[in-house]
Amino acid sequence: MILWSSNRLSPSRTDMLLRRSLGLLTCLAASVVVFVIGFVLVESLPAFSEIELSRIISDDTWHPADPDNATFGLIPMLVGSFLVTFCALLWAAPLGISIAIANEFYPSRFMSPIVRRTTEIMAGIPSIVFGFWGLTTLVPLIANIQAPGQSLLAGSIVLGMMILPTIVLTTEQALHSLPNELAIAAAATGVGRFAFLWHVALPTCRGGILSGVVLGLARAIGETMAVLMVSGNIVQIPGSLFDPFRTITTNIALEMGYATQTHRTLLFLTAAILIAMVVPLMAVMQSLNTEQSHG
Amino acid sequence: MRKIIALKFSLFLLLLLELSGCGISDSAERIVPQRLILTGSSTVAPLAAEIAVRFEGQNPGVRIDVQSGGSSRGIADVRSGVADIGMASRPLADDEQDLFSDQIATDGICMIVHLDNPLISLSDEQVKSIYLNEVSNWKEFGWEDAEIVVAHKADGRATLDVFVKYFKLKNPDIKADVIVGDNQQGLKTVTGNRHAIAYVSIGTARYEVENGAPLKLLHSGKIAPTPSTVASGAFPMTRPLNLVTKEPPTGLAKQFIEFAMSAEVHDLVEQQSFVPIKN
Amino acid sequence: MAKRPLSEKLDQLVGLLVRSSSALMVGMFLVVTAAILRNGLSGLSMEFLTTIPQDSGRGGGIGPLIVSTVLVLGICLLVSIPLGVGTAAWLSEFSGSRQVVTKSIQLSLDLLASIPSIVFGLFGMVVFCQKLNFGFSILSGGLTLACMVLPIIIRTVYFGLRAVPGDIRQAGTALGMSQTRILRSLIIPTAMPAIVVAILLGIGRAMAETAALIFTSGYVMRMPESVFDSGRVLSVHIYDLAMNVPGGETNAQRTAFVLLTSLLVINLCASQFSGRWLTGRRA
Amino acid sequence: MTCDSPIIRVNQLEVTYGEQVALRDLTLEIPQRQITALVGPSGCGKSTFLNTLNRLTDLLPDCKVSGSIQLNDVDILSAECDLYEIRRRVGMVFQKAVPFPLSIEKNLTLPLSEHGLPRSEQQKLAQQALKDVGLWDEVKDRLKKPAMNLSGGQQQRLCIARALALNPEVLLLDEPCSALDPIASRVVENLIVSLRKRMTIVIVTHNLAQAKRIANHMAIFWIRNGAGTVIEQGPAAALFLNPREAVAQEYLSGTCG
Repeated sequence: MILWSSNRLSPSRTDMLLRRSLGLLTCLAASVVVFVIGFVLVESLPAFSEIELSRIISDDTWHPADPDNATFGLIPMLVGSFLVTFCALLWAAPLGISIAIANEFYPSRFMSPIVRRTTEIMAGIPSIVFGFWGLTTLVPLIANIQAPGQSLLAGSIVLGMMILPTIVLTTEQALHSLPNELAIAAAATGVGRFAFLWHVALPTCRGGILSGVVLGLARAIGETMAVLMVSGNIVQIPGSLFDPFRTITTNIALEMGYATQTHRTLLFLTAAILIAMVVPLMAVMQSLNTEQSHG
Repeated sequence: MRKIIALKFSLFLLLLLELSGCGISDSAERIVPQRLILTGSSTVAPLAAEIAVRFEGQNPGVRIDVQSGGSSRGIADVRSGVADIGMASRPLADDEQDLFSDQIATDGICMIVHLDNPLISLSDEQVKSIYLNEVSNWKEFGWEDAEIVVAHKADGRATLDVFVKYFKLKNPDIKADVIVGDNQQGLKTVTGNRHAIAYVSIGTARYEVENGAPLKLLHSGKIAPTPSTVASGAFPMTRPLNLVTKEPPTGLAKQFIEFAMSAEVHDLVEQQSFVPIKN
Repeated sequence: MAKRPLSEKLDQLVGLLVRSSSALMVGMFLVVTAAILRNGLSGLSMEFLTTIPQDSGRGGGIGPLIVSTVLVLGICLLVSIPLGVGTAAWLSEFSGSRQVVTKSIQLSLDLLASIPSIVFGLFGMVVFCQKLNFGFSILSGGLTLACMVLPIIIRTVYFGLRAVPGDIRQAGTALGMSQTRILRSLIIPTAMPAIVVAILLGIGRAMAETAALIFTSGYVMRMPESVFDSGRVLSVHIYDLAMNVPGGETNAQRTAFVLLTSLLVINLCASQFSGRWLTGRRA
Repeated sequence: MTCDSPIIRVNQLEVTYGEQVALRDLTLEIPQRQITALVGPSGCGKSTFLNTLNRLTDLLPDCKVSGSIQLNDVDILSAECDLYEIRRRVGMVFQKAVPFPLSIEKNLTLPLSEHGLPRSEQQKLAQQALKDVGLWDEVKDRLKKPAMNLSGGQQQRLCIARALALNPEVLLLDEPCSALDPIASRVVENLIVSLRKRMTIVIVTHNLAQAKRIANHMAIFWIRNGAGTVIEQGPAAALFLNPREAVAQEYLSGTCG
């Protein structure tokens, strides 16, 4: 690989200038994240002095703006975020992986191109469209079974559909990267397609498949608008699939318009918690990717 | 090399501070007197928008943008300077007395249900029992066996404040199924769900009913929810619709607020089923 | 050998299972888009695209919203493209052997890419709207989006630049050309497909965004007169019609149709465009 | 050992990549307006040597060069020398043809404009260079077409033309024919011979027959003590007839290397 060495090859002033200005742009771009995270942290710091921080765990409701009896329990929202993500993954991950398997190992001349195209288009559908469909079609359907319709079930169906293409595409990529020789060698020794898939392909691509699932997980946790439209936004720990709930992302979206003082600080703290939840996921994914590229 | 990078970085930080400084000083020039931004109560927003259109018609070159988001947002935006005028569908609270408000109309709050619902009226006790989840099935009101879907407003909404104050409820005690934001979202929830119940602005609800939304406004006991009962004070749950400013209004803001309070817009107020202020 | 029939049966069963998963997904896709397609196709007209919305969006068209969307995208790209291409160029051409610096910059970009959009909304609202006093405006919205799409653009352009063969840098240097000239006349043009793809990906991400825009560019439905005006973009319009406007579904579906079609066209353009660049009309 | 009028004098050259020593103790003289062939087995530093002659080694992050290389009276390796000037005076053509992804004409004019020639001059020089390499008649109707569409031999000649347009004193060729078919290879070879009158040519080749055909002067590279160096140099004909070193003899007769 040929690189410009930094200190020897630049007698020309324009080169110097270009390198400096590009370097400056790079600093600017790299610092955006510092600004965003730093800003969220700085704005959430006063929370430590304004309230006893343990109250976010010990309070069981969220009424931060109540003048007489404010409560700051974030647990219901955290549980809501966790549950809806979990339920979405519960069906979207197996489905996504089997679709990728179908594309790679059980291709059909008629279906496969359609499925591929559909996956690509679905990956590009804005979350608001899923939310809109959920609100106008899915919620009334669920309401027919059990009111109110805005529920954990609706949220996890909508979220699952949103992360499905991500899982399919990543898994397919992982399966596709298997060397062809492996399949030929397996066939030559009389190993059947399913046996190859089960004993060779899936274990070998574990890292890639997992990183697809983690990617979907990160996206699901961060999703806001689609969930906001179908979740009912009640602050409570949902007792069943048909109960409404609120996630930490929708909590920010619902309240950031008017929150002041401690309430506002706490929303920033929520955002900080959200970031703190996503960062380890990213680290996990990176380690999975390195594992994959090495093995 | 790393030192140089650190240097660049700090230079950049300085630059950004500089920029933000410029931004602030620029903004003073940016807010030319010909523009007004109103944010806040979703009850006031449609009325304010209508008044704005007429005001713009009379004052060419003026542009007035109206956005909803709730009374508390209106007040927060006026405080932060993002909005010139805040809209609030409630009186100013104790900790908001530093602001200035002008009432442009009066509105009531009533319960609404789906048009299919045979219910005509609810007493205060009945409303309370529904919102405290003591009664949870429409069967109890002589309708079909279906769970009541209780829609409740989000924190920071004026309608919620007026509602809990009137019924002497504590917000944390209320057991709801859906949290709604704007008035319109409350209406939409009820039109989309036969078994829902919500409380909304009378003006907004009547406007939607006239536009064909399958809704029904419930009487409060024996009193019908109409502008005339609100005007006469017979309807129990009423509240002022206010325009709020940080300082005593001046310039274009003053002009607009005076216009909004004048008799020139009473027809618009009535058209929205609100009650104009007559002196 | 006795196991053979069993394993074949298993294979067939799995095949059936995974293929029906595929069918299930295609079915879901159709269910989600059916209503949008039906109403979108029937109600779409030049008039809908150009007129102003009426009656809270129940009637009329989406003209001003399209203008707002284009303006927000314009601001977003105006900031993110130079910044993104510049950063990618530095990372690819000038970072030299400073592995630590390069790694940490890439880490920071990965981190930025993983931040949920609602956090950007919060950041944009307080920093651009309030602290920098741009108010709820197209400018605030565009800048917020620029922060969001930056990592996508940098990554795509970076891989494009890295894919330019080292031969070209070597040959250019051997001819005594300066780095500036090699970058401008040889590397950037060669990597143009990647830059175009980066722009299109950025547009795709930005157009689909709602959460970061509601509290930054606001939702005034009127025709914006400058970038300091608030402007409602298409996705926010769909949200508002769906959540807050009884009887707004039909127009929400039409708007969604417009949004989906434009995203589809953008993707199509991307492949078309990069195809043409790659086969060489590059003089 | 010395030749009459050397244009390049290499003295005690050492090139290292990180820990690895690529060239050590290399001393060589390259005569003016002659073709010097650098031969020897793969991996003994011929291409590296060529790269040091116009400081392309600068592109490699951890490459260190010491010793001296005099081009007439300029020390190429000194920090003060004008790199852009050196690279204009010492042109280079690589094993694989590297046309820029631009039009044929732009391929030639881009470096010229970089060296500050006016536009009219650029076109004249470009045209002349194309004529010099015999490409003019083949491409004159499609100067605006992408250079990538040319055949392999044409591309290589275009690259030579691109180097010639700058009118260098020395032209370095790194196995210019090895990626070409025999016919194209012969065309390029004839071209190289015809250029001898105008400039000094240094060519790396694995093809001994080719070296025999075209070279006036020759240097044999070999690995000594884990690093590449020149073990023998002199007029080509004499060297072919009567090499001093045993390994050189074996190499030239094809029994080793």
